[in-house]
Formats: sequence, structure tokens, C-alpha cells
Amino acid sequence: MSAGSHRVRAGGRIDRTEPRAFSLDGRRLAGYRGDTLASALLAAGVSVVGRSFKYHRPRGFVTAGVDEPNGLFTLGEGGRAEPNAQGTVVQLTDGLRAASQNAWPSVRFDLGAVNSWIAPVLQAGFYYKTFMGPTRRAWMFYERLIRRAAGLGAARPDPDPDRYDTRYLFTDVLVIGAGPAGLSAALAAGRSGARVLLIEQDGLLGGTLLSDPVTGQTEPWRARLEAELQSLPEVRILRHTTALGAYDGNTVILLTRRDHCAPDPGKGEALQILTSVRARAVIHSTGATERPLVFPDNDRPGVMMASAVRTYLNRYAVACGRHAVVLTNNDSAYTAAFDLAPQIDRVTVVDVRRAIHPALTAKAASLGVEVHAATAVTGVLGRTRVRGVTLTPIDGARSRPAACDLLCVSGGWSPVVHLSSHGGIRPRYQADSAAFVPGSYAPGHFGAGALTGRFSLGEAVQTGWRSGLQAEAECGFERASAGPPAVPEGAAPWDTANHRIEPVWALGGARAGKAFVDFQNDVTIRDLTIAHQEGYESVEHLKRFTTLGMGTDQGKTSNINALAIMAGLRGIELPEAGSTTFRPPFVPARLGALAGRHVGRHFRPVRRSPLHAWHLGHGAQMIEAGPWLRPWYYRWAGETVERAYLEEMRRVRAAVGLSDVSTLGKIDVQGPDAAEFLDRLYVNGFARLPVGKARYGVMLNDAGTILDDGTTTRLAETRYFMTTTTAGAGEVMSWLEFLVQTAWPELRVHVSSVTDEWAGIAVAGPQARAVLERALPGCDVSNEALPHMGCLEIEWDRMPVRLIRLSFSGELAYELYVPADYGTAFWEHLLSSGEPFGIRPYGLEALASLRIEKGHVAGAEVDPRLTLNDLGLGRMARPEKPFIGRELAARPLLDSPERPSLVGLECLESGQRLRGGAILFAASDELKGHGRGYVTSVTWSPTLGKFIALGFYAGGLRHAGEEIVCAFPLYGERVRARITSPVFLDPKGERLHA
Amino acid sequence: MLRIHCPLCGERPYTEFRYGGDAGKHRPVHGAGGIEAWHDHLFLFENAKGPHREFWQHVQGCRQWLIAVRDTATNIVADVALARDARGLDPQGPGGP
Amino acid sequence: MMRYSLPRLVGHALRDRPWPRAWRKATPRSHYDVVIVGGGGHGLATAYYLAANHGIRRVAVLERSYIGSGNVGRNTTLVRSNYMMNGSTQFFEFSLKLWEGLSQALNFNVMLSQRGQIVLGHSPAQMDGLARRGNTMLLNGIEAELLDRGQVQRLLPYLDYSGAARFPIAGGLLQRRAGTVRHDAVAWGYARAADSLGVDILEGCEVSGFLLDAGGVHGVQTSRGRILADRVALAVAGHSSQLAALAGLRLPIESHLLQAFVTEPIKPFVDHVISFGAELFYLSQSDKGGLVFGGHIDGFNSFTQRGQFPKAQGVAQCALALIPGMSRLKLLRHWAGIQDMTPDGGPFICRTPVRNLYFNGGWCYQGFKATPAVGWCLADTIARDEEHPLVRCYGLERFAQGGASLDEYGHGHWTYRH
Amino acid sequence: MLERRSALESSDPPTGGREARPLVIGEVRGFTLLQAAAFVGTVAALERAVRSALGVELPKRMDAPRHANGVCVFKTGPEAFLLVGPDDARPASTAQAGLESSSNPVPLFAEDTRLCKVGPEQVRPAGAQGSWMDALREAVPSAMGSLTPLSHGRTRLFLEGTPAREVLSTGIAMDLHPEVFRRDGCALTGLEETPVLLHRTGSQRYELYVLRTYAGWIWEWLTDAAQPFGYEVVEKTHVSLLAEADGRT
Repeated sequence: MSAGSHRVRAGGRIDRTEPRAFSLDGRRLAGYRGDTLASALLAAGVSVVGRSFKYHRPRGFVTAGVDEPNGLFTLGEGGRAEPNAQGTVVQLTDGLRAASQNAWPSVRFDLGAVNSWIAPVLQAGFYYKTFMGPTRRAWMFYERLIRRAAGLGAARPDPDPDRYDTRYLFTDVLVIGAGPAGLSAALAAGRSGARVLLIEQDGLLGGTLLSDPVTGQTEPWRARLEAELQSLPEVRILRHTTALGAYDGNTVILLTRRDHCAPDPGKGEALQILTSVRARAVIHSTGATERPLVFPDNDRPGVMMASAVRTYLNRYAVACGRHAVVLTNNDSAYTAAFDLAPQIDRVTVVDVRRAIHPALTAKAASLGVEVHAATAVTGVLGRTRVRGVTLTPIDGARSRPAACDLLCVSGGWSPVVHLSSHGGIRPRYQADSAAFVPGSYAPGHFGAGALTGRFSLGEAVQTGWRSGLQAEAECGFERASAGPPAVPEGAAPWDTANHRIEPVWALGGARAGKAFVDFQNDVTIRDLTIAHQEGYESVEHLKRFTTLGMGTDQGKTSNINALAIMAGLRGIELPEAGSTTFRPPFVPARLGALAGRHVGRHFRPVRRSPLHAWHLGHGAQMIEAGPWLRPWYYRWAGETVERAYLEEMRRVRAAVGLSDVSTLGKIDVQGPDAAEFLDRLYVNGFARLPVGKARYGVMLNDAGTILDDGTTTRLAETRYFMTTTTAGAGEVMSWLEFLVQTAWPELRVHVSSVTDEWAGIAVAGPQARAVLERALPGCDVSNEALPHMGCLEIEWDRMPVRLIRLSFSGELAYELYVPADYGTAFWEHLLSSGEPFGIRPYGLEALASLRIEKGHVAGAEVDPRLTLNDLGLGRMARPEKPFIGRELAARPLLDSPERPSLVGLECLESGQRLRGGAILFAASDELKGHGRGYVTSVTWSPTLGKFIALGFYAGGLRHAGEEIVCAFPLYGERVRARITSPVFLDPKGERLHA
Repeated sequence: MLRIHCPLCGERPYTEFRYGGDAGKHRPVHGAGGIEAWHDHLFLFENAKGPHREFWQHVQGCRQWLIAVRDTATNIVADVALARDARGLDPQGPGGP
Repeated sequence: MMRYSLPRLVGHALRDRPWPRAWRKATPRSHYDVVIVGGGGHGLATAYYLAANHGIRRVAVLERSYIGSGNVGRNTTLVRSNYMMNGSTQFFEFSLKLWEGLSQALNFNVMLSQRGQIVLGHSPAQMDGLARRGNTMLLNGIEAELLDRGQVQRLLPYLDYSGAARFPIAGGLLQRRAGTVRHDAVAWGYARAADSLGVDILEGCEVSGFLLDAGGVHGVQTSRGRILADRVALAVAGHSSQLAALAGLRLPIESHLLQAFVTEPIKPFVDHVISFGAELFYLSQSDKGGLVFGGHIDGFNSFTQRGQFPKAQGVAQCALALIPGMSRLKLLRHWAGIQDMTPDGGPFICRTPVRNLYFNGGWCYQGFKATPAVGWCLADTIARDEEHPLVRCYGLERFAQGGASLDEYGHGHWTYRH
Repeated sequence: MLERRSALESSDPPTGGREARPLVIGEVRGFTLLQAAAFVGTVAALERAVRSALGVELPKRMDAPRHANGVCVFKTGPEAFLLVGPDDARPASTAQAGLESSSNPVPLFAEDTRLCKVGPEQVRPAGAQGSWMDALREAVPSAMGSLTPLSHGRTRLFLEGTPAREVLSTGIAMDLHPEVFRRDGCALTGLEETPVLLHRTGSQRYELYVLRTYAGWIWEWLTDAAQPFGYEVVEKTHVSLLAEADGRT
């Protein structure tokens, strides 16, 4: 057939003046603006568009919407290639490149179809019963083959050039679905002045009305409502927008796709926008989808849903065949037959019901449509295209073949209950319409239209209007004066609430041929029978055992048929079989859209020190430290971290260095009871700390293990300046607030985070004092005026400076805090003041190594699994003073002297190194099990000329002097080391007191 | 998405808050209570399926610790108050932390 | 039990013969030696090992809904034994060894896929932590390999090695024997094997109370009547507290939601199990083709089994931080399971203060991978009325005593941070 | 005198997005920000003290500030307030807020008048006199409450233009509808994972007080969010707060 051969000459909502060129598997094709990929392919006469998951059977389009199980494509190329796109919802754009999937070499001739030959073996659950030998690892062999055969499209590793946005919206009324019910509801709510958000997954408003002929009666009504809604200032309409899920707090997540307009990410245009809507009232007008009937070979290309065929005809001007058979168990499919009749060669209706409304038969007769009552289709002829069907009268008379090239099927309508069920509300079966409808609604939620299992246009408009009024009342708005918009005149006699459905699910018996229940996952009646025989009867067992409903369509076309068939096998009523659980998202949603702009460097917020720009401009190599970026080392000292940190350390030990400690948590503690508060908090006492003095403190959590440590300075009788670790700052702050607000509200104390307010700079080294003397002329920083752990608050150049003499490196050292805006200038001032003494900045690696030489705990040692004793700090606690964690720290096993506790280690072998993460053993131990301890921090000590480490060892310093083994089996290493005091350098503290 | 009505700031998504766990227990008086009292306080939970009294801190707002009563079977929050109000200044008061 | 095999499968296909039920539809007896409450993986495995290892066959497994309806059917299916804390290392290795022979033992293919797990490190300090973990594994007879950045890149070329990565990859720790298992098959395989040894599996049987007296528990009250039992074991993760409360016990457990996610199926793309190091996030590809992944718990107690969407967004962000190309893949489903969280992240398998009542729960993130070992050790504990040596550290009393830390994440005792 | 540097000095992306630039983004410099908090039971006293020192009332509500005499007061907690006022002329003394201070500043080191000791002995600094912060310090003794300077700890950004609301709604989960979040309304909320104080200072103008260490990230985030609309970065200016709050649209 030539391209476009199925296009009807006139009509439809396509724009024939705007052609669109596209390709499928490299074949050039054309369609029009307003087409979907599916309608353009059908117009071009392409019948086979995919291969099924398991048997690789040729498949064509079945539906015209988001329920499509078969027509999946890979769109685009390279970084924009998207696998598994439903052709039925892809807007046709110029230059669109589509490729078929899951077939080799092509969808028309696919070698994978050999699976069909062994189909009886590949029955439900076959893999649970085999592939278990000959060896225990045999599955690894079979799995490779199975994985290759499974999957649909292919993923590519290229980064995605497109951009995705997220946003939050708030509204009074959210209307989900702009079919007749939704339009009516939005108007009712909108006229009252309420803020209404109307969303529609289609690009056009109208829902099923869009499948009516453009020249028909409903179009003026549809257009009038759309126009009025657009004129209301507080009504917002989002097209191409799907509600993915309903969540707690009346939150509905929406996805707006803009793939039809080829956005430019360079200009910040997003391909998709994810919106989180909080609505005071939600109206569900999500409509219903038509479901297939189950009969042998019901998956052949050319077997389509009747409503889809009608949509292709009236909306896209595509006749899906020239000779159609319409198979139905209800009235709704007659509309399709009547619309098709004038446009194609021949239409035959096959109705499984005995009694057919005379108006239908009369109309059929007038259009030349033959109607066979009480007849079923029990077989389909043709492999890649329907060539005929087998008709079998219900009463058992003989079957006969009938030629056709299109089989339109209607097994009834399934309300789209997904969203209304996301809140955990189970759907309920409504027998007269043979449909599951919402069991109830969450507070503030209302249903309207076909969702309620009432399918006529009149009821849609009425229920829509009613729910609109309910929603506006929920939001406290005055009822609008005008009534509901008049329903178009002359509704057809078959437009009844339940379409007079006779629930029939499967035709032609369970055993004849492949009668598909789930098209995409190739689940047949036979598979359901096997599941039943083996006892996998509950809905969830059935799904999991057969994979029914687990495809990309999530069983939209298959679930109810499967439930009904299983109920039949079990001999129970359909409602007893229960229903499946509906989980979000309603349609598959790109992960890119979920992630929004939190990708790449925006993945998580970055915290930057006030000195950040200076570091970047002066050769710092930065490193991530939690949310922070910190200087790891500076290039002045070397090009690699291994060289640079040693040089930086040497500079500190021999002369003076400065480093950025702004990342430390800083908390201002003020109030008449500040001293009492800190006394309760820290294991050691702070109440008697003199003003102008600093003290190292450790706090435990309630369980008596380490929470955090840091230095706290008393600035005044009623005011302290606390520092915390960089990593612990947030946790400590919340904890202090918890204590102040809930546990000890009687204390008059305030805690405020001032981490952002102050830049912190450490100046360390024998020349540190000389630098300060030059930097702060006139300020007495002598040992007498400012001894170790002393503090001065000064003002220099009309800028406040907190000068605390404390040392992390073991050298004579100071921490200086200045308001953050001054940080860089003051840092530069210190650098220039220190120039004669050779001052240089040092980074995190040197900072860490300097403190290891001095045995200060940090990072890996401040471990919340450990106790004060484990850190060798047990003597700090003042047990006569109550402090947080005191009671549980005394639990018997936490108190054991055999717990691993902090030790120093020095390497005894030249040419060997210690490594973090090594496991420690006594020299005589067999190297096995968990050992006696482990290494937490290692450095080469340029001062001592050897590798040294901090670690934890059972019994701790009782073993000082012993030679032990550091095992690092990951590298096949074992190194001898000696247990020493963790204070490697200047144990008497002469340097820092100098 | 779960939403919590902060008595000071108004209704906000739970992402503005930090969860603080069970608030249905009495915190032993500071410095009093032995291992057993603290053990029970810290480690044993009613873990109600139904109304659950719990702490939340509005970290991206007023930084107040709140006590909310939320039904853990439905996530519906029935009531929220500042923790200090819900508890009163009396450490033995009803529902103290 | 009719054995499953390829010849039999072909025979059935050719002759179109019906298969027998995988497990009987049993009716409750009035008395059992052991009643196990909870027909998930743990409960069914326990029943199987009671019968297989101890010859105790008058056993009933009571399941409120259908078997496997809890966490065994809704997890991310990872199995591994890279545990560092003493107490867990050997237990999980024992479990992995049982996994390695499970399909054959049960004659049910559970599809153990030992494709290897790589835990990524993003800083020197994190690499030290991974080294400690890997060394501990090797010293306990468990294989492990420490990978540098280049080695990770060769194995996982699709991760983000660009300058745009917010947390650059420093290296990783590989356990080659780790992998995935077909989760439903575990419940069904144990059920079928236990059933064939005489165990009664009672679905739709909800326990509403315990029959208690001074001597302890001697039965349960159920929706299908009173059932007497010499011993009763609880394996009802998610609702441990509710069941235990019926026996008058208060537990160190809170119920939290953990979400899991799956994309639509694609051709083979990810051949390993990957764990991000910057945040808790893990990912693998199912045999069907979907990428299966998960992250942290939602962060507050809940029984709703509905996850919070911001958590899904956070997890998607982790996915893209790791594999930028996943941006174009579509999320097919996300769901939430209720899990028992404990203050130290460790589980309980133990006797309880109520005589003849045994408890298994508190599994936090690790219940699925523990399934065979839980069954084995809990069965042993019930049969001998004394904790199996591998689970002695998993007692309820450990918080009172300050016992061995099981805290793999190093969070300390902050329940809500797990 | 040392130069004050903005937290944004290393992140200054160019004006971007579409050709049309309906949005203006910038940083407000030159203001003083102080947290004042009372203890339970001393709020009334604090209120009197603030009123007498600055002539401004403390707001009762979290969602609307009070203004007077060039000072704008936000309520940030049950007894906590943020006061934003004009640049306090190099206030000395950040360190000293909340202390009971003597009224006579005594230079401590005679040879260098730039340097004063202000710590333990609570000596008044030399430089700053007559500023509004000092007035407040005089009025609030430590038993009444605490004062914590935060001028350097917050970066103040603004967005102005028709798309401002939509840009903010990409990261702030609050209803910013003009009838709900009214002019001169304010809220403590989150911008993605970071805390912010949002103040609507005009019909299409919003100010954000963000934590300084996150300011660079937020700046990048906001300008990125503004890209689809088009924006322009204005020179970082010293803008008087109340001129803005009082009326420019």
C-alpha cells in the first residue's frame, strides 16, 4: 500500500496544510500536524509496529491512547533517544525519527518468533521449574540468554541534553481530565470565582468528544465550553498534562510534556515539567478506557478497540481498514460501526448479545451494516494483518469464516480508577456496567463522568456539574447562578448509562489457540489456567506468576479480563476475586522529570566558605566534604595531594601556615542559664569556665555514645561561643533546640546558629604569634595576655575579631573569627602580615595529618558507635555532674575495658605503609575474623619520618609498646606496627604552650 | 505529600520538617532515672498503628519543635502544637517528651 | 511433590497435562507443634527448615493475606554479605551460602544471579571505610575486591565520571558473589518445599490474639478459629509491634516505609548491583529488563504503604547523579513496604520474655537477603529453645546491656536517622 | 578599612535566557540584620524595649513584618524576631551584642585607636556610636533576651518582574498567589533543601534572605530557574530596604 492510502479525504482535526515528515526504521513517511505517530503510521498503511515481549508475535496498534500495549518505539537518537514511547500519544513533529523495538532483523521478519514454536514450554512460570542444572551456577548461563531476549527498547549511556523543570502549584479545585464531565465540572467551579486548574493529557480539550465527527452535534458545545473556560481569569488549563499520582495531603503530581514543540535546552526550555499541585478539592473526571475481548489470535495486527478505530477515523481521518467487523458485547461499539459505514466498503457487527435494541438494528439497516446477534468471533485469520475472522453462533451452531481486514472490538468500558485508588481506596465492582468504579473518595475528592461507571454524555455533564459545585462548596465559594450547560440535542438511543452491556470476557474456550489477555507480556488464557491449577489464585499471585499487567501499560487493557477469567476458573463472583493494587505513576514518567534540575552540579546544595573565591583563585584543589567544598591542598606545595600535604605540614611545623576553618559549626549560646545548659549538655563542666577561656568539650547522645565534639569559649557570664564538627553542625543544632524547647524549657537560654555569620581562620606554627603581632599591631598576644585556651574579643579596623588560642595541630596556634564579609580581606591581611615568616595556606589533607601527629580525634574517630572511654576521653566526664547520656553510657557492656579504644600506631617496617581500614591483630594471632581493632586515620609523618596512624585496639593503651600486625588482605599486605600513645608529637604540649 | 500545619507558620509540606520520633513517652528527669528508665524511654516504642504522638521540628521555618498527632494508618494529622505548649512546663505534664 | 525439571516441563507442554498445586490448600488442625505467624519469606523458610533440619513437621504457617504478600514480594531483591560489624558478617555470609544452593534444595528456581555488587566511595575517608569493610570480609573468608576509580570505570562505564558530577567517584568495593534473587520465587519455593514435608500453609488466617497462661503461650486465636501450639514464632515484619503487643510485649521497633522503584524494561544495560556512596541508593536490572532501585526510608512511622513523592524525586536524583543516561528512562511503578526499624539497624531472632514465644523481626533494610539464614537459625532456635550461635547477638536485651554494635551505617542510636 | 565581600563574588553568571528579559535579579547589599529574642515571659519587656529604642512594634504574626523608622521586623519564632535596618556604619561590636555594656567606651590599647578590647571585660568599642543596633543593645539586658548579629550570615537577594512568582514556585512549596501571599507578606520556608526568609516587597518583587554559605548555590539555582523567562542581573546595589518595602512595584 502506498503511504497515506488509508487517509480519508476530508474531515478530522488534522491540518492538511501542514505536512510533517518523519521516519520509521529509516523509511521516510509523511503525516500532518495534529497526527500522532500512530495515526500517521496507520494512515500510511503500516500494520506491524512491534513484536510482543515473549513470543515475538507481530503486533499492530490496538488503541489510540495511553493504554496502548503494542505500539512502542524508540524515538530520537543519541542523547535524546527515548525507548518504549507509545506511538499513540507521540505528537507527530517534523523530522521525528522512530525505530521499532524488540525485533531482529526487523519487525516484519523477526527471528525471535521461533519462541512461538516452543510456546507450550514457555508457559506461565516455566522458568521457576527449570534452568536449575547441571551446576549450581547454571542460572548465570541461562540468565544471560534470557536477559538478552527480555527488555523492550535499548538504553543509551549518553547524558541527556534536555532540561526538566519542577514546580509547585496551589489551587482551589483541580479537575483531572477535560472530557465532557471535566469541562462541565471546571465550568461549575470556575464560574464561582474559585481558582481552578484543569488538566488534560491530550493536546486538545474534549476527551471522547474529540472522537466525534468534527461536523457533529457535540463540537459546538465543546468549543463553547472551552472558550468560556479560557475567558475565566482564575481558571488555568494545562494541556499535554497527565496526573501521575495522588498522594497524601491532597497533592497530585502532574507531568506536562512539551515534546511536540522541540524545546531548546540552551534557552532553558524544559522538555517536561513536573508539577506538584496542592488542591483544596480534586475532581476526578478521568473517564474510561475500552477493553478488549479475549479470543484466539485476538492479538493479530488489525484487531483494534472499536473506540480507537472511531478516533482514528473521526479525529485523524484514517480508515484503519476497508472491510470491518465490529465485535461487541455492548451498545457503544455501534457508534463506531455507524461512523465507519459511510467511509469504507463494508461493516459487519457481530454482537454476542441475543437482544439488540431495535433502534440499533434499524439504524444499521439504514446504513447497510449487517448485524449478527448472539454470535462470537472465535478465531482470526492472517498473521501480520487480519484477513478474516471465524464467526461462531453462541448457541453452538457451526462456525463459518468471514473475510475482513479490520476487527473492531469492544468488551465494555473500564473507568480509569487508578488515581482515585492511589490513596489506598479499593475499587468496587458495579455489576450493571460491568465495571470497577471508585470504592469511595478521599475527603475533598469527587468523581464525575465515565469514572463513575455511567457512560452517557448526559450523565457526564450532570455529574461533572454536580462535582464542580461540591468542590466549590468544599472551598467555601458561593454557588454560581447559572445552571449546567445544555447537553447537545438528540443524543443517540445507544448513549445509555451502561451501554446495555452483557459481561462476556472470553470467547472460544480456554484451550483453542493463543487467546491473549495481556498483549504486551504475552499472557494467554492458558497461562491463567496454569496459574489456577498450581494454586496461584490470588490477584497478586496471578500477576506475579504470569507477569500479567506488569508491562509498560501496567495492565490497563488486561486487568479486568484477567480477574474475570480467574474468577470463572475459581467458580467465584468477580467482586470476590478482588482487584489489583493501582500504583503510581499512572503512565510511565521519565526519571529526568522526577529529578528536575537536581542533576549534575545541582544534585545537592553546595555550601561554600566565605573564602571560597580566594581558594579558587589561588591554586586550591577543592574536595567535597559533606555539603561543603573545602580546599584539599594548594598547588604552591605540589601538584599532587601526596606531595602537597607534606610540604604544607612542613611549613606549619617549621614556620607558620593558615587554613580555612569556616566550615565548623558555630552556635551562639546566650542567656542567664547558658552555663547550666552547657553543663547538662557536655560530659565535662562549663559552668566554672572563666570568662575569656575556651574548653574542649564532648557531648553524648541519650544512648551514651559520641554525638559530637568541639571547643566552646565563654565570651561573657551569660554568653558562650560553641563550635561543632563540620559534619555534626546541623544535627547538634537541632538537638540543642530540642533540649531547650522540649526537655528544659525552664532554662533561660537561647541557641542560634552563627555558622554563616563568621569566617574562621586557623593560624598555626612556631611563628603564629609573630604573624599576629604584625597583623594586629598593638594587640597584646603574648603568652601571658593570651595563654593556651585563652580568648580575646577585639576590634580591629572597626571590625570585631574573636581570637581564640587553641591548637588542632599541636603547634602554637590561634583560631580567628571575623564577620564573614570581611573573611577574605582579613585572610589576605594575615597572609601579607605573615609574608616575612613564610606563611602559606594549608588544606584539609594537611590539617588532618597534623592532627593525627597530635592524636586529636576527628572524622572516623568521632563515631557515634563509640563511647567516651573508647576515645580515651573517659576522664573528661564528671560523673558527679549529670550530663546527657550519663546513665546509658554506664550500661555494662559499654563499660568493658576490653572494648577497642584509641591508640596510636607507628609503622615498624621501612618500605611499607600503614593504611586506613587495616584490621589489627596481636603478633601471635591467626589473621582471621574481626581482629582486635582497626585503623581509622593514617599519615606519613614528615616530622617523625614514618607512617603513623590512629586506630582502635581491644584493651587500648594497656598494650602500649606491643608489636602488632596491621592486616590489609585487600592488597595482600601485613605490616608490623607498634602501639603507642596517640599523641606522637610533643606529648607535654610545649609547642602549643610556647 | 504529607502536610503539617505549623502553629506558627501555617501549613507546609513535610519536607520543611525534621522528624523527631515518638513523643508519647516521658523523658526521665535529667540526672535521674537509671539505666532501665532511660532504656525504656529511648528504645521501646508503642509504634501505634493509628493516632501517634510525635515530634517534628520545623527546620526550614520557625525551627520550633512541634508535637503532632498523626494517624500512622492514614497519615492524617489531627493536631499540632508547639512541643513546649503540648507539654507544659511541668516535666511530669501529660505527654511530656 | 512432583519434581520440576526441563524434561517434565516439556512433557507437560506436549501432553498438555495440568500441574499439581504448588502447595496444598490446607485446613487448620486443632494443634501443631509449632505455629509460625507470618507467611512471608522468613516464616515459610522457618517452617521449611523446622521440617527439613529438625524433623518437626506438624507446623502451620499462618498468613493473614496470601503468602509472600509482605516485604518478600516488594523489595529490591539484593543479596550480599559485605557486612562489617561483628555479629552480622558471619550471619549474612551463612545466608549467602544458603542462597547458593537454594534452587537445588527447594527444586524451585529462585534465580540467584551472582552478578556482583559494587559499593562506591566518593572520598578518601569513604574509601578507608570500604577498605575496613573489605578487609573484614576477607578475614572472615568472604571474597572482596577494592577497586580504584579506573577499575570502577572499566566495570561500570556508564556512571558519571565527568567534571559535572557533584560527588566524584573515588573507587569502590566489589563483592562478586553478591547479586539478586527472584523475590516471589523465594516465598513460593519455600512454601512448596515446606508443604511437601507436611507443613500446613494457612492463607487468609489472621491472628487476633495469643493463648497465654503462666507457662507461656500455648496457641493462637485466629480468624479461622483457635489453634493450639507448643511453640509460637512471630515473623511478621512491618507489624511486629502490633502482634507482640497482643502478647504484652513492647519492642525496640518502629514501622517505617521504604519505597522501591522500577523502570520500564530495557535491553541489558546494568550488569551489576551498584550502591551509591554519597547517599543510600542502590540499583540493579531485573531479568525482565527493568532497572530496580531504592534509597532511604521515607523517614517517619507509617503503615500506609504509600510512599511520599519527594522521596521518589530524591531517589530519581540519585539515579541520575550515578547514571545520567537514566534520565530518558521512564519510571514504571513505585511502591512502599512497611519495615521494622530498630535503634541500631540490627534485627532480632530470639526467645522472648513469654515462654514458648519466639520472635523474628526488626530487619530494617536487610530482611530479604537474610531469608534463608533466618529460617535456618530461627528453626534451630525454636527446636532447641536456645538461640543459634549465629544469632546470639540479635537478642532483645542488647540495648539494655549495651551489647555488640550492629550499626553498619554508623548513625548511633537515632532511630529516625536510619 | 577592610573590604566587605559578597558571598556571591565567585558566582556571577551573566544575564541569560531569552532575548526578552522581563526579570531582574540581584543582591541587596548594605543592611544590618540582627536577631532579637526574648525568653518565655519576657516578650512584653522586649517589645517595650524595642519600641522605646527604635520606635517600631514587634509583629504578632509570622506572615507580615512591621516597619518603622527604617527598621523592618520579622517574627521568626514564638519569641524571636529578625530586625533589618540600614547599614550600621561598620558596627563594631558584632561580638558584643547582648552584653550589658557600660556606656563609656575606653580604648584599651592607647597606641592604636583602631583596636579595642571588647570581650571579657565588656568594654565598649571605640568606633560605633549612635547606631540603631547600639540603641537596642542599650535597651535589652541579658535577662530580658538575646541579641545576635546576623548581617554577614544572610545574603539578601531579590527578584523583580512578571515571572518572579513563577520562578520562585519552581523551588518554594508555598502558595504565592497574590491574594494569598500578599504584598509585604513574608514567610520562613524552604527553597529546595535550604531555609529562606521570603518577603514580598512589591507586587512583583520578592526578597529572599538566604544562608550565606548556600548563597552561591541558590544564586546559580535561581538564575537557572529564570532562564526560560529571560532575566537580567543588576549591579549589586546598596538599596534601602524600606524604600522597597514601602512601595516600588
